[in-house]
Amino acid sequence: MAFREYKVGARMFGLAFGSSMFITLYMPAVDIASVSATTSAMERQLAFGRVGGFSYADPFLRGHGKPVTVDIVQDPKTGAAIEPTRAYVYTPEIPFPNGVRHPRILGELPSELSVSKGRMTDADEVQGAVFVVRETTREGISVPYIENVTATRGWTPEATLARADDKNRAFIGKGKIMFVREGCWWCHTLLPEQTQDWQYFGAPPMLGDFNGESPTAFGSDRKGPDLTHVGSRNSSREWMMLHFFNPRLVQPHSIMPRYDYMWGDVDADGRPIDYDAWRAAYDEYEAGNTIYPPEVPVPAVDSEARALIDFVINLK
Amino acid sequence: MAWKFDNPLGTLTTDDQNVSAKKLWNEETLGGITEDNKRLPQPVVALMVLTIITAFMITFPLWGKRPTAAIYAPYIEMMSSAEVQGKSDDEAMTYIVSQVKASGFEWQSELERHPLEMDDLRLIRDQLIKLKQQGVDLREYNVLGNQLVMANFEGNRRADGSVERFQPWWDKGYTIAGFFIIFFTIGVVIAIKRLPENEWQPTHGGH
Amino acid sequence: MKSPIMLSLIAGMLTGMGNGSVFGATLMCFLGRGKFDDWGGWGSQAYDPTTFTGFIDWSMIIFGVAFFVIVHVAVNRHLQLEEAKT
Amino acid sequence: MFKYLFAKNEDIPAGSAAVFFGFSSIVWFVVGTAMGSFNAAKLAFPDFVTGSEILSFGHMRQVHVLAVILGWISMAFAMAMMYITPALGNTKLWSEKLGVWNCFLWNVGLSLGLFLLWLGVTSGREYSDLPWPIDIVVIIGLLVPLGINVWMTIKTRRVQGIYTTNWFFAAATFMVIIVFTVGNAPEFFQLTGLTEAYLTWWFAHNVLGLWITPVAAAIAYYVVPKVTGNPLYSHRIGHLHFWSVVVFYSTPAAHHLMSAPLPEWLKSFASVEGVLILVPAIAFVSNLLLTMTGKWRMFVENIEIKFTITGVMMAIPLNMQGGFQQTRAINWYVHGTGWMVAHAHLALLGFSTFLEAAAVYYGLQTLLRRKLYSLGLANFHFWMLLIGFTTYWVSMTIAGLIQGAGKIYAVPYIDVVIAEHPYMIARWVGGTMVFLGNCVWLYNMWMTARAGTVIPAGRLPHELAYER
Repeated sequence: MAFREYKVGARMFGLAFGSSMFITLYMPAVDIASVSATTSAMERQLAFGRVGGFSYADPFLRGHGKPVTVDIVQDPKTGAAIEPTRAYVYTPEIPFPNGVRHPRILGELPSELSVSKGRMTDADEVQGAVFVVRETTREGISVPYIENVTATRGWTPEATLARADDKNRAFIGKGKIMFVREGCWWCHTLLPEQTQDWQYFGAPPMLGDFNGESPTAFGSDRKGPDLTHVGSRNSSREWMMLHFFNPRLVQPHSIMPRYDYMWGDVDADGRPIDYDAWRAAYDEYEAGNTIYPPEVPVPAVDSEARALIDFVINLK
Repeated sequence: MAWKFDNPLGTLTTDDQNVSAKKLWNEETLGGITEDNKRLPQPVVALMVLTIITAFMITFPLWGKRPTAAIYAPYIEMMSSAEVQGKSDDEAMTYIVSQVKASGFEWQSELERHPLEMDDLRLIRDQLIKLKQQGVDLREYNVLGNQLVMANFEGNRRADGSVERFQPWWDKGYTIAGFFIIFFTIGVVIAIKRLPENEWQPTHGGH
Repeated sequence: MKSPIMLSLIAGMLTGMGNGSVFGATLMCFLGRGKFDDWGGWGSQAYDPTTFTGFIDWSMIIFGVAFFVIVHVAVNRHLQLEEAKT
Repeated sequence: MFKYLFAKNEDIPAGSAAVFFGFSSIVWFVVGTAMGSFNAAKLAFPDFVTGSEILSFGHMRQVHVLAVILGWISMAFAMAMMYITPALGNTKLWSEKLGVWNCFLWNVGLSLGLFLLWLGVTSGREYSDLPWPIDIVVIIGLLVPLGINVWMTIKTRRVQGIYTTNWFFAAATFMVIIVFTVGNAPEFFQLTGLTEAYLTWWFAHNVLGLWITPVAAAIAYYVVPKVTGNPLYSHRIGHLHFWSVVVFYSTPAAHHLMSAPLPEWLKSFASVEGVLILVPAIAFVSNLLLTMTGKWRMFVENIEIKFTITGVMMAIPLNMQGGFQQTRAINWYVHGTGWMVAHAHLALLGFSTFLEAAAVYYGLQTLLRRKLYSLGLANFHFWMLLIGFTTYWVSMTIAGLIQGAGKIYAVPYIDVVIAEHPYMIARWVGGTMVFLGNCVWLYNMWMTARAGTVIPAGRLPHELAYER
């Protein structure tokens, strides 16, 4: 029974709810917005592309509209030898990541450097562009920034892609989509807990490591190990391939699902994959009737499995 | 509202407001649902106070905080002392731990929560000595496996504009929480004191 | 009248075990950890009160039994009082 | 139902919307728990069903979560609001037609959203997984019409006072709209980084704290006095409960991200406020248990009270866990383990489900004016739910403790997986019991609508429960 209180009550309710929203939304937002992006944040968002979940470019989360990450040792324009460089290739019409669209996200100094020194805002989505992450020193502190190498050095997306063979291409952005769509993060967090956890899973993320990334997919409950630095612990593509096809091939006690359906119809050599035959052969192996498990097909370049492996290997 | 400063809570409501409230309370049964005008039971008030005290007590020493380099400084100092030389690692470690404990170290409880072995100490030894020579505040550094890194912490600013990377005993979060609880308590006391006094009980229209 | 034994057994155990889990976890976090072998993961180790996990399981069980007794006694007394009234 | 969509408002019998919502919620409960049981089986036996993308754990997990939250729990809430709000205002539902449309849109929108989610069309954000066009459908088609109906019914009430339950209903429907809109802002406006991570958990925390918990409590505030005939113990404790929910439950969102690099002051604040959720819990539990004075017999004999009081008792461990597991020390130990899964189920499958089940049992009997078809089956449902849930909760808590110990002792992860295996099987057994119990419930309620004994005018269903 509220008696006459309900009018006063409605105002009090507005005040109470409003002040709690002010403290929990407005105040942290101001703090978080003032944090500068780290090198890691720039590498992540350039590799992942714009959105990691549902978007116009990719409504069914097939991994369309994502950049390709390449490792090159030759200048794409001149062909001269250069330091090993990781470049993020955005062919025409691939949506740019949020930090490039809205430089403010990168924080004060990195965005200023990215625009003035890196000519980041000269990039054009219609034409495509190639980005790299650079570091420079300002007042004794190392500051990362994004360089639009298409503008500064004339590396076109096609020429840059051509300098990297299949081994040096990584479909990390598409792989992140697979990670989200297949719900890997329901069981594998991307956020090590404190102290003892770090000794096992590696360093925790720092402020500014996520600027521009969405979704962050930290996960909330673990049924398998944390994957924040999994690429540093295990960089074997072969192992990943077996593990994704059937985790029990490399870890008999694993409870991870099989992701064999991500191989698609054909393997890397274009041969059709006969899943029924494979599973029948595996059942024989599991029953102890054969000594060796059937061979796992190598995933095709444009398969979802390849992208997922690229993503996981590059979590460092 | 005839609010009197010398009797603030008793005069939040006027007599005629109370009369109409009682009338309403007695006559409306709200489809068979009614409610009594009982006071807040003392155990409930006590539990509420206990909860507020506990809330600060349990979070105040920041259990589970990442270990800072500062807590291991005495260990590192003792590593090179004469008493430790010639002992096996386990013996040396036991000796160091007991010595530091006996000295009444400020962050003893932190040390107990983040135990180390001699090998761990060796890994961070040189880094810690180097940081000490630089004259930085060791509380601003976390021990991260085999590395000492600047704490991942946005703290208060010093006079020169640089950021303090450790938590002050008063923290912005605690301060806000303190104010928040005070406002809440005042608000609820006002809301409750505006009701008819609790000696009066409704008859619920005979229900 | 039906006896409330099953209801107080399951609901009481559940309620108590929830509180016991919090108590056990708090105490173990406060006391800190022992050696690697004491983690108490596999098999009956998980219920050995000298291990890290086992201690909390025991505190859950003890709280559960305590709550069961409290609920059972309280409900029975209420029922007796109500019986006497009618 | 369809014939009422285009009928005149006056021609729709009072209570239709609530009945439709009631049956929909039971169906969604069966669906949601079926998926839960299936998922649990996959965690216990990883090769249970393989080779199909659509049936893989990662595709089904979030469908289970949202089917239960938006299907079962929220529709049971809508059902409760649509019969309790008018009853407490001595009036009819403001618009029965809006209610029927709301129920129709709810089922269609949720089916569409979950279907897309099942295919993998997700936003990748826990609890707000639905892609943003579906989020808009949820806001405009589900939550706003429900809110309008509740607010207008309260506004057009024919009594002067507003009972505690209706404060909660009016405030929670308002808050859930705000929470849903703000919480999904990262998708609407492409907010990124820590802001996105924080808003994800701001949403996930507040949808529980400002929607599920207060509405479930509000239902209990109606069911217990109504069925026992005792007046609610204290109006003042009601005040304490309501205001502490609004103030304390809306603030500690950051405690879900204690190990993330959020501003430290926010974590301290969240940690203090997180313990303070014990204040509304103490108020709620004490108010309802004191209301039971003199009617404890009904705890043993009456099905609605049995459900409600068990749910109220579960609020004790729920809030003890909730209050303390987010402080830094304990969070460090239990975060990201099965403990959290157990805790989430204690909130949704324990505490809140038991309260809603009582409201649905009571509401359907009242609205249909029919006695429960079989009290035996209802008791069977209760025990299946309670024993199944207890099995689930105990096994997952112990599994979580093992995981936590494994975490801080840096045990190789596979050893943790092996150690957890028996508990995973127990979890599946418990979840399956809940599912089977729900199938029985659906049958029982369907038969109640078809063949239950008609309740004479002026009597309440629980009064007749033991009359033959």
